[in-house]
Amino acid sequence: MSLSTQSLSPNLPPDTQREMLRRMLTIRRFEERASDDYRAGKIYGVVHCYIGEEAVAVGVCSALDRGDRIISTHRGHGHCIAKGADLNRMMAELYGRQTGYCKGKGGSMHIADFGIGMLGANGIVAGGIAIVTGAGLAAQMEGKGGVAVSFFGDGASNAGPFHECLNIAATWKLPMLYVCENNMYAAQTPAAATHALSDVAARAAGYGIPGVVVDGNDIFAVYQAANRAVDRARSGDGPTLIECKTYRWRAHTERRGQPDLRDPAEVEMWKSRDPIAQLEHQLREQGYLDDTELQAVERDIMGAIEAAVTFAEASPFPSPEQATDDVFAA
Amino acid sequence: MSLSTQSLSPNLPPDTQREMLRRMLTIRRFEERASDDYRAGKIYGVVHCYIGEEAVAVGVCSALDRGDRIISTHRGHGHCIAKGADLNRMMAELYGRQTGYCKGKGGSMHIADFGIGMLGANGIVAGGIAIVTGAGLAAQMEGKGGVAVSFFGDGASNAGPFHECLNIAATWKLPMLYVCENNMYAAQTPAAATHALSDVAARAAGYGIPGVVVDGNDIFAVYQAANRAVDRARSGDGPTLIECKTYRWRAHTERRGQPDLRDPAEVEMWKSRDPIAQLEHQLREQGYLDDTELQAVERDIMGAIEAAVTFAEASPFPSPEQATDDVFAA
Amino acid sequence: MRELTYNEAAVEAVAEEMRRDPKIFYMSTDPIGPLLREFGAERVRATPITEAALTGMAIGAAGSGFRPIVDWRQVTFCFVAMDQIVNQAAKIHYMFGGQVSFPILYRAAVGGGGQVAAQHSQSPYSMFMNVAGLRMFLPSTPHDIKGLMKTAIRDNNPVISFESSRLMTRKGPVPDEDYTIPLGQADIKREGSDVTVVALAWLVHEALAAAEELAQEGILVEVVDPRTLVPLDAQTIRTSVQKTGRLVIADEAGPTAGFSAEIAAVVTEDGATFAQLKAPVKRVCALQVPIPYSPVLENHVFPDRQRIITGIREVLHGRRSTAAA
Amino acid sequence: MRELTYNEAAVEAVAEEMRRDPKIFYMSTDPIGPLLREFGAERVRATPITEAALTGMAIGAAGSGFRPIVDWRQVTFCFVAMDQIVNQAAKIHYMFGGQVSFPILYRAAVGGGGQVAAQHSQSPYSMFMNVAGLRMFLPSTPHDIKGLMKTAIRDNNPVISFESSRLMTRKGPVPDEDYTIPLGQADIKREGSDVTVVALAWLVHEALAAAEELAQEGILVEVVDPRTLVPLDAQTIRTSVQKTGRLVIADEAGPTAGFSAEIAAVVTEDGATFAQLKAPVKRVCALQVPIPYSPVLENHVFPDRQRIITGIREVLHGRRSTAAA
Ligand SMILES: Cc1ncc(C[n+]2csc(CCOP(=O)(O)OP(=O)(O)O)c2C)c(N)n1
Ligand SMILES: Cc1ncc(C[n+]2csc(CCOP(=O)(O)OP(=O)(O)O)c2C)c(N)n1
Ligand SMILES: [Mg+2]
Ligand SMILES: [Mg+2]
Repeated sequence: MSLSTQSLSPNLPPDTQREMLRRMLTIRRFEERASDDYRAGKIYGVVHCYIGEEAVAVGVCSALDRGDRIISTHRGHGHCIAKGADLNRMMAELYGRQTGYCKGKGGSMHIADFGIGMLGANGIVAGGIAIVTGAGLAAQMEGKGGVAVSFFGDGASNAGPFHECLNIAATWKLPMLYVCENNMYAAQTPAAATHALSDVAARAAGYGIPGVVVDGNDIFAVYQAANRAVDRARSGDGPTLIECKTYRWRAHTERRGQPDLRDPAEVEMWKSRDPIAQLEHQLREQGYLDDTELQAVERDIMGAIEAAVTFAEASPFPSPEQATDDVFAA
Repeated sequence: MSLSTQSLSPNLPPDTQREMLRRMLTIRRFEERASDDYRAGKIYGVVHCYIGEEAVAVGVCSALDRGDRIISTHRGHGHCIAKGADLNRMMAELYGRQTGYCKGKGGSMHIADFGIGMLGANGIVAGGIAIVTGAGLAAQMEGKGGVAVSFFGDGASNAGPFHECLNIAATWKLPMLYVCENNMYAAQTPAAATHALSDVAARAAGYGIPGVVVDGNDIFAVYQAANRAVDRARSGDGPTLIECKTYRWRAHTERRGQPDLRDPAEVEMWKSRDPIAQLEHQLREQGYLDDTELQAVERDIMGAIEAAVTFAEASPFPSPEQATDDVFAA
Repeated sequence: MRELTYNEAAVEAVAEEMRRDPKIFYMSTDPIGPLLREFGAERVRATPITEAALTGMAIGAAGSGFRPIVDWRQVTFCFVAMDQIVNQAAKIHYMFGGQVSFPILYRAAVGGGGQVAAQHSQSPYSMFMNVAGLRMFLPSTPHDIKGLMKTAIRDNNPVISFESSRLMTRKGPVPDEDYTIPLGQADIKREGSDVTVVALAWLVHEALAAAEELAQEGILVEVVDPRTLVPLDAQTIRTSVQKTGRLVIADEAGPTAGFSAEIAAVVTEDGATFAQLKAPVKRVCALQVPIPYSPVLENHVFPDRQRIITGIREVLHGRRSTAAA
Repeated sequence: MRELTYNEAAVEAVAEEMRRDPKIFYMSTDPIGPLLREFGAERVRATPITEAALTGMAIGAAGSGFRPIVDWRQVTFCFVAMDQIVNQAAKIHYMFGGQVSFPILYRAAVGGGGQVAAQHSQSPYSMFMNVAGLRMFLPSTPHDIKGLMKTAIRDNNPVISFESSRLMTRKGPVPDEDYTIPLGQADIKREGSDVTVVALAWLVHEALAAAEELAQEGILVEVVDPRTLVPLDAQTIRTSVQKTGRLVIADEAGPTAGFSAEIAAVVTEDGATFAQLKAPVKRVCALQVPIPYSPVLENHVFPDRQRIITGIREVLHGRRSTAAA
């Protein structure tokens, strides 16, 4: 297991770095809006926000090609946006509309876009790990250099499929990244109470694969680790386990009355390590970003989100009878 | 991970060492008889023989007290006998009789004797690991210094429950031994084809617990590793993973026509490393055993097995209606 | 009598039993606050998200003299533990010849209506009914859940407590004194002579509302709540149908090979009951589809009082049944 | 016509389809020799004993353009994969709004009679029937298994091939030419006018033997083999019962909330069929117990031709039904 420490911006074109910022900001603004609309009763069921963890999804997905495949968790918006999902169809799905990614059948916990290699959010903890490992196997069999990425939480890392899949991927040298988003909690339960060791990455040793711990709030650290792992995967050397230490800012879900037993000081400490503010700061330092540009980006994003809401609201609900469509494929 | 190499007999009284030999020999002779009787149609279903691996069960169980609990696999006779099960009731169970351990309901794959802390053979690969981990939790809550032992194969070590339980046991410091019987095959599939690393014990590092590789054909090596792990468990320091490298001499099951794709030279090599012959040799070298004594032991064992068969044959089959008993406890 | 919610009644049952018997302990990925505060982290354990391990550990602990409770929380999370449920918990007493008992309570919330989509809206109790060796119940009131849960905790077998998500915050009278309700005893929630509605959980209340509405037309509906799924009180159901001659089964689950099918079979395979049956049986169930997210879709999938009324009218007119919905 | 065993016919179906379509690959903890030799270790993969992972990996590979086959071998081993079956494979097409299809074949041997005790003697297909989103079949002959399996492999959904352990080595005619059998089409294995026996797998043969025996008394038994469990050919079953007026259901599984209950419901909820029903339906099933090891116990648990005959006589005399056994 090796430890990547905080890195300065790598050799990335300024445009790429600004695009990273834009994606992270899009995730944040999208979810701020989604949670408002959830509380307003326009979005149903349950919504899990990714806010605070944006550097993980964007850092990893920035190292991927469009043809590469990822899978997400119950906390899926960030991965969708990072992989390039359409905000309109995302918002329409949250609004339960026919034009949503899942025609209103999935909601927040099940947004998928196979067209861009986003194999879906998944409501079962660790439920996606095997699925995306199958996508990794497919990539290997296709022989076109594709890779597949499993995002999962610290909570999921204790579940059986994590172990089963790491072993298979290591044994078959599948082109996989296993990206643990260690936000230190599984719902209310602190990781320290459920993990024998504080580093999930330590488990990589048991399968003879690299296990890397990175600062998940430092997008360049995440990006560099992902990039190395992607190179390794594309070269046929097999999977890498990347553990991103990060934190969720909001409660486990947006449900009203949802308890949040975490120490407010801890939450504040992590907010002071905002991955977006950090990147913004770095971009400014390098002269890649100024107030005007930032405002333009913010305006763009807010416009896109407004447009997504408008699209969603203008879209029809499915007709009741469509409930019986899509049980089986033709 | 530390490697225990072949050890000479530790500070064990000669009687204890002879008892180890007796137990190993009992397992072997019992199974030789069981497989004969299986082929003769007196034993039904499926029988998996432990022959060649006797030093593991006996070495580990020699480090346990009667109140300690173990769980077994589909290959269960060895663990039963090592923990002190009654041969009569074992044989009667194989014969499908009312006097068997399970009243004829279980057969070879399900012999259990909770009275001596033998929590059962189990037909599902890795199916017993969680159960016995619960016994370890019970032992911890009882606070009387009891330990619990999970026996499982190299095949089982890839399954989810192995990982889930190791993590829980390590986190809760449960008084557990996880004993992997690495006989290099899961049915026809070589471990090399299904394990990223050759040592299962390497996985212990991921949970911050000791992982020990021992020569599973050297009963003293097994015993010493088990003893250390039992001490650790009883002191409240938590679990140990012990991997015993060993080999099964016979086909995966006794079923006629059962393929055995292993290299005959490999089988012969391992037969030359017979754990029983090795212990016999060591006992002779130390002057703890001579031909007369060995013949007496053999006679004893054969007598006990003959008696068990007689007992089984004299026992009635269950009545058909007993099929509906024992679905629920009173 | 004081009123408690369904959920409070369940937690009270657990707490009372835990006070009574120190061998009881509780495992869950997210512990219930009041239980944790009263009994501490040793007896109310926050666990990793490893339902398979917890389900199996309960078996081992039960076989070692404890009386574990495992809270799967949503039933959907127990599918990762299905091997431990089907192959171990259900069979271990039997396959070991009854040599030791395994007192375990498993808890699982079931049902839909929360717009949480297919994975989180399930009512799969029928799958468990099909497995020999498991007892299970699904109550409709705070009173029933408390009494049944206490019985289940004292039972020496694995018992599954299925609990209706839709009813969690619904209030009802719960006696102050200690009481239990035996497993296997149906409850006639309303008497009537024209048609029997066998309903579960939330649909008991929908059936009662349907009965109330139809009473205004002079149609007398008997509402039977089986409460326990295994063992099933077939006799009470059969007796009711012998009286009314007509049967509607209302279930929030889909029909196929489900509870509703079992009730249909239990009634139509019994000569005395079959002899009295005046119309085809009618299943009023969820559509046989995964549960969709969008409220307009979700509402279409689930049965409700209106569909029960339609079903009742159908069997009253002896009309030919169409789909299972 | 040449004869193949049930097992040979199944393997031939797989091999023919694998020759036809390079996107098909096969995963199993112990590969089938002939397949491995013909297609090599890349397409016929020996895997770790991790049915959960394999079941899920098939989903991901299918969603990425492949057509995986996962051989669970004994159905009992798939319970460790139940989350991937129930929560993922069954729902993923639906909950993602049908945006991509998941062509997967899962294979599972079911049934008892081998004295391998509770864990290894299971017939839990009814549990899977209860899950919306899965197709599944359970054939009784080499001809049927080959035709159905080829259809299933070409289907763009997860399909479970349940295969009878008792029939593996049983021979039957199999055409040389390529053919398929559609899912959802029952087969009348013997025509008769006095009583309908709906039977599955091995019990089709027992039912035919029973029919043969009763024919000597002039009792004409119609034996209907549904073959596919989902989608169920309810129409063929209902038409048969409309003709005979009497129904016996023979299933190697226990009755509770099972296939047999579903058939009872499908028949008795249909007005036209119910109108013709002259006697209570009769389930001839395994006893609702885990399967015991000892042959004398095991034989007592399973239904056979004698119990089918007893069941037929019972419905012929309209006698009152007792237990499900
Ligand atoms: C198998 C299973 N058990 C329990 C749950 C309920 N649940 C939903 S999210 C969650 C916590 C997940 O924690 P983690 O994996 O760390 O992800 P995070 O929410 O922190 O992103 C739990 C317990 C579930 N969805 N699936
Ligand atoms: C979950 C599951 N999958 C498959 C099987 C079939 N099976 C029985 S024993 C066995 C091999 C087990 O290998 P290992 O764990 O190494 O134990 P060994 O037989 O070598 O002692 C397999 C695959 C099973 N019993 N359970
Ligand atoms: Mg977390
Ligand atoms: Mg092995």
